[in-house]
Amino acid sequence: MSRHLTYAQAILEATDLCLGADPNVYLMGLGVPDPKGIFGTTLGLREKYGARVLDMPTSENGMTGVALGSAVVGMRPILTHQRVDFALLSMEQLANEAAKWHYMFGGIMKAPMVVRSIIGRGWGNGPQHSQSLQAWFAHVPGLKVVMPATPHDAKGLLIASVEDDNPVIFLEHRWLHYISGPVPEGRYTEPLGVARVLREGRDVTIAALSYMSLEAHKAARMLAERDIDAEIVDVRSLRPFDAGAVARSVEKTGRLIVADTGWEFGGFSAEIVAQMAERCFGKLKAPPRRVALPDCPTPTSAALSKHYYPRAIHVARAAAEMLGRQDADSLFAEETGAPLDVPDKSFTGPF
Amino acid sequence: MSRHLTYAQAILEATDLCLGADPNVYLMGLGVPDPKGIFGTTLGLREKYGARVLDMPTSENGMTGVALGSAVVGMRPILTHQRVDFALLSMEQLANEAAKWHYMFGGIMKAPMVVRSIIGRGWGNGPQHSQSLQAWFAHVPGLKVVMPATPHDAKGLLIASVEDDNPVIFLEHRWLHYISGPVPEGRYTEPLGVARVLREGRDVTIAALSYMSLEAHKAARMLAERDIDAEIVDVRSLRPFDAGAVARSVEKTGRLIVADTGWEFGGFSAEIVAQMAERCFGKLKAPPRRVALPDCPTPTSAALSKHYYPRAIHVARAAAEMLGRQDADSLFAEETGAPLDVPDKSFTGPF
Amino acid sequence: MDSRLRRQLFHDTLRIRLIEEEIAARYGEQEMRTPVHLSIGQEACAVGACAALRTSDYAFGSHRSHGHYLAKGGDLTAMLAELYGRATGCCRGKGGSMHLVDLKVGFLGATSIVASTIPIAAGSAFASKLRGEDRVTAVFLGEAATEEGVFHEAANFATLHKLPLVFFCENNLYSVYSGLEVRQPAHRPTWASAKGHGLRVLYGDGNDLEEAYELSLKSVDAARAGEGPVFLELATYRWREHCGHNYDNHIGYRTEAEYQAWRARCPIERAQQRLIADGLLGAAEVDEMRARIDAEVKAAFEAARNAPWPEPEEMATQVYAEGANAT
Amino acid sequence: MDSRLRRQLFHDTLRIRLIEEEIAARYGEQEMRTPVHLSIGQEACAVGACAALRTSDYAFGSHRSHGHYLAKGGDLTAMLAELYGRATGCCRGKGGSMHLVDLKVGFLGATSIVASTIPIAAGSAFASKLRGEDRVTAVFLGEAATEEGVFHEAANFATLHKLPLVFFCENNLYSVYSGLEVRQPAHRPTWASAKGHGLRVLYGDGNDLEEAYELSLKSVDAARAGEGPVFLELATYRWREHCGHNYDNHIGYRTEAEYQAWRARCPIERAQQRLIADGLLGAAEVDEMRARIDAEVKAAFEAARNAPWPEPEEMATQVYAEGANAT
Ligand SMILES: Cc1ncc(C[n+]2csc(CCOP(=O)(O)OP(=O)(O)O)c2C)c(N)n1
Ligand SMILES: Cc1ncc(C[n+]2csc(CCOP(=O)(O)OP(=O)(O)O)c2C)c(N)n1
Ligand SMILES: [Mg+2]
Ligand SMILES: [Mg+2]
Repeated sequence: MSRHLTYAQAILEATDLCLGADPNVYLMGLGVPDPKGIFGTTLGLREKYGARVLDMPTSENGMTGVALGSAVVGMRPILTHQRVDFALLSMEQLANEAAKWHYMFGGIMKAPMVVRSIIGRGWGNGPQHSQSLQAWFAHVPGLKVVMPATPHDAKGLLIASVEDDNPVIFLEHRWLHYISGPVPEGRYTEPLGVARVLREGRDVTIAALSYMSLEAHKAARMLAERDIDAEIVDVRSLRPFDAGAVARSVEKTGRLIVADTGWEFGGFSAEIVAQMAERCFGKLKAPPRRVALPDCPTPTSAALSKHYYPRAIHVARAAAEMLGRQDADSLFAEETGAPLDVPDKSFTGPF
Repeated sequence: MSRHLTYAQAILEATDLCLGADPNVYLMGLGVPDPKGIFGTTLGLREKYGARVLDMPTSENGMTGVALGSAVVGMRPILTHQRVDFALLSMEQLANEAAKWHYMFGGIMKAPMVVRSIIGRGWGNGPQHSQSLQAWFAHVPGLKVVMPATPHDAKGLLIASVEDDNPVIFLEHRWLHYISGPVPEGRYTEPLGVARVLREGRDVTIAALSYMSLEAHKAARMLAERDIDAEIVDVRSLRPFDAGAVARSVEKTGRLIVADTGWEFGGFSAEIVAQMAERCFGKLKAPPRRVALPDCPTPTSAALSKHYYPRAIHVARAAAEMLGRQDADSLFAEETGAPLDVPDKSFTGPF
Repeated sequence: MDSRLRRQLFHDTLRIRLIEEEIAARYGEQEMRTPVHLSIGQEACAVGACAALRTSDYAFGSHRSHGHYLAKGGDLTAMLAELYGRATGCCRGKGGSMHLVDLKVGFLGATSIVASTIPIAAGSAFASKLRGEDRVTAVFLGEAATEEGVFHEAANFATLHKLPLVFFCENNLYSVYSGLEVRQPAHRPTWASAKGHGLRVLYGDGNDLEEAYELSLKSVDAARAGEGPVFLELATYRWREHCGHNYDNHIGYRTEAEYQAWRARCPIERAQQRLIADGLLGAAEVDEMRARIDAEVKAAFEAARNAPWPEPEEMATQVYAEGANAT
Repeated sequence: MDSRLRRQLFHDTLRIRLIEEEIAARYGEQEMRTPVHLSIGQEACAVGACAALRTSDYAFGSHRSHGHYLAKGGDLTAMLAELYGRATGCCRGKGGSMHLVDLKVGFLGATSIVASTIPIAAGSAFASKLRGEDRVTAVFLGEAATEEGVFHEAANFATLHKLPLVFFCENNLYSVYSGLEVRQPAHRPTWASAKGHGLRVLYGDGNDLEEAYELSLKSVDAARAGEGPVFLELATYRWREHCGHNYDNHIGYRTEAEYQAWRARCPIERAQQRLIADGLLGAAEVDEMRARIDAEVKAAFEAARNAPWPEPEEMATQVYAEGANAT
């Protein structure tokens, strides 16, 4: 029987293995060695690795430069942000410098660094603590961008990211930290740039990012009860993007829904839809659809945010509509009861 | 006969009118009052308006906050960046603060400010001085984003931007500053959020952004010689995006090419293609195509950058291919002679 | 110092304490679904600062700004309704605990990104300067905010233009669970990095209400007189956890002894003892004050909790301002 | 000071001058299609700094770094080929004038965004510290770079960790056409904002070659000895336009008189006069030096201009590193 870990534990284990394997790896971020250890993902590492595991001043841009400069001379830093919103301070270093360091010096230097950023939702995190900005990073050549959805991939992709010779943006959805799943022991990697078919199906392709893969799974179960057979492609890597994997699925099903954690407008979902419209033109049986955030900032009040975030039911409805089910709206009754701003009942805020 | 101004003069005139009309308007940016006056767009204004026209420290993030704070208490700042690449330092203030200020305080405050940023190309500006990052801004609800292509629109859209009660990102392509065109005297505005059909045609829609509208025009002339009748929609405003105008054209022509100054991957061209794939699904006769930047940073050497930037010929070829012309490649011979890293012969660098 | 003022300052400090204690008491009910950063232990800084400001002066806050908002005169019920996510909240439920605003008293906003309001406050001070208004802008920050580059950019600009701006820096030794020693050089006080920009610098005991007030007054007066921006650093201490309502001395980032030492320097107890010693306050009067505040707080909580939720449509409204000037 | 060293410093400074004069002479041909920022007038700062550094020490530059690159020992032909956009350029034509690199001599890169290499240099110094290497990192910056927040973030971090880092700040009074008076507070020297962070600060005359060297040596030695980072500010002046090869005193942002006053303090003429006065150099020897440098420069230009262009395919290569470690 395979061993189960939470997503947070998988990240911790991957980091531990990387620190243990290579003295050039180090881990830095606000609160990294503190008692909460970045939602548990860095606990105990300071004790084990000393100076290579460190806290830092509240200086996101500067510290990104520090990570880059150390990478240029051979270190392999992992930098953490507790919210991707804070990383906006460091876009100059990330997009102008790190992303281009290899290219603009004619390939003679490299910038192997990982920037872990947490994206999130719920509990009134509001407009400045819950953005999901993968579209920005994915737009920049020179960066790699991954968004693992399972504990298995979190570990395999983090190790691959640390071992990669390029700057990698590693985005963790806050609600995934709690999820448990099988995680092999020891070192293994998942390749950057390869999507994963999470569920095979005939009728509709759901290309999902990060946490939306879980909602897509729930949606697929709802759809299965209504004889709709959904295929789920967990995109995993936005840059490089495995367009081939999504296209193979779309060519089979003829239908595409993209489920993203970020804003729909100008989001990564647009790139997926555009590429499939270009590549699978003759094979599409219905207009593609996106299930993503509406065009407004995150409202804080739970009374508003419960209408903000798309869930399984929205994915399922979109699929049913696409397949011409007349009563898609009523097919999937609104869930009731449980609050929608927490991943499960054990979550009691405040973060 | 109508009066002609350059794009740079049109911006200067619009700014002058805004400063003259409203004592709350002020203009600030590196080099604004210097002898070059931001490529001529701010010349003479310091002398005319004194303290409301000012230089600033090299502190892009802080000064964006200053602009915002002054806007919150009723000023209407215009902030300039000589390259949009420098604005990356200010993404926190722009995307977290300015974009959300109205929303996150429940609509009781507003942030009327204009951020002019120059995007560019040519003369070895290279990886960090020639990016075209409209996709980032367009992704953020709360911002407005415009990219005028003509002197007429530069003036009308700048006045509208200054008078708008929201943060507006105003992107000027460096090569447009030289272009002349008819510009009415006095105050007039062009509405934010409305595209403009620059040329009517039956066979293919070219939705173009900023400077690419000019290249699209050249392409349309080349195509006309080969009996292909292109319609050009100058998108002008990315946020709000006038999807209706593009869709009306695509429904007529059945074919879509998007010509963008930015990277293709994850770019605004993807949003246009995605929306048209969703809205005009049954009307599209061929897979949509994008003519935009390849997936790499800007190389500096003219020997490389001449292959980097798409031009009229690439738009024309894409259209001919889309219309099934067998020999699209040879239909449009490569232009020869003139260097491709300057807008015209009068340009002698170094900026 | 005027004895009526001394009593007023004491009252205002006590009031903030009691309000935040009530938030703490109720936070476990999970009805305020927004991350709260309580200022319990630090209230004297807010009260001293705001007593030195006029209502017409502007103020900007940070993630930990209940106290600043209240001290500036912000509406209590509107704040609590905001914490409860209601339509009557000061941000109509869109902002939450870290986004407080009350235009009537010049509290122009708090935000949740460390240091982000600092340049914004410099912008409002710059507007006042351009307009020739007799108005000071105050910005509240924690000591960690001085580690952000944008603080320095704002400090340089404010000094350059001699802006009427006061930086009220509450140094509570911690940023979340991180002590100063991992963030700022040893033996270099936080204020020194402000002084480097040519700012006028003052510092003192933020747990001494009257000292906090006197230093604040000096700072605000200097800024108002056109002498340029002032950086006032006040030493203080947060009693409860960084975010949330619990005590957390047991988790290991600070010692119980350190907490107890600061606890013994409670700004409210110290002020009360002094007022009593000076014969300006009696125990019965304090009880009466407390009772009046308790009643106000109870009523405000009641009103906030009974207020209506925002309508679902409101989620997508107010993304853009659509005023006379909107296009 | 050792007389061989004094002659060497003079030679190196003269060499940079002659190289940049030749760039200026040829820039109008429009074959170097990349914005150039000449350091003519400021060369002594670069030479003084790099003479104090070892080849194994690291250095990072800015937009104006021809001189820094050359002083650190960077390959001349590779730099010129880069300006000409050739495949043999130090960045294979991808970078241009503002992106110089020569790993063999520890010049790890210059970039075109003001202040951006400062935290990167702090990162390389941090790596040296983590690894226990005996290595100093130098970063070259203009005075305007201290207005960027990231300079302060790096300064704080470097002081906190006592990094072996030297900030070489060339204060040439201008940022493009903007004088100091619109960017930094009057009566507050640029170095003061560094001192605020607890950095050790030194300053002096950047047009005095020997002084520049002595101060650089003091700075580098202190950083190497583990005393922490040092900020060295050198007063100097750019002779030609900010970007490009022309003189531009007539356009109005500075006076001809100011220029002439600085011109009279030419670092090369001053050094030469002193060496001659001290009997360490003769006029004939200077001529000989010039002739040798001229020949070298001519040959390097020849080689650069005859070098092949990069192949079109190279546009899209090297976006990602594909080494042993690449996925
Ligand atoms: C730019 C940014 N980085 C990190 C955070 C996470 N964060 C929230 S509050 C806080 C502590 C700030 O400490 P300080 O400024 O001293 O204020 P205090 O909480 O002590 O009142 C941090 C790091 C943030 N909100 N914004
Ligand atoms: C972040 C950023 N803002 C603005 C610019 C435009 N710019 C290029 S060089 C320069 C002047 C910088 O002045 P200083 O640092 O004093 O160096 P100097 O040119 O005087 O050597 C400026 C503002 C830039 N490259 N990067
Ligand atoms: Mg603190
Ligand atoms: Mg300078």
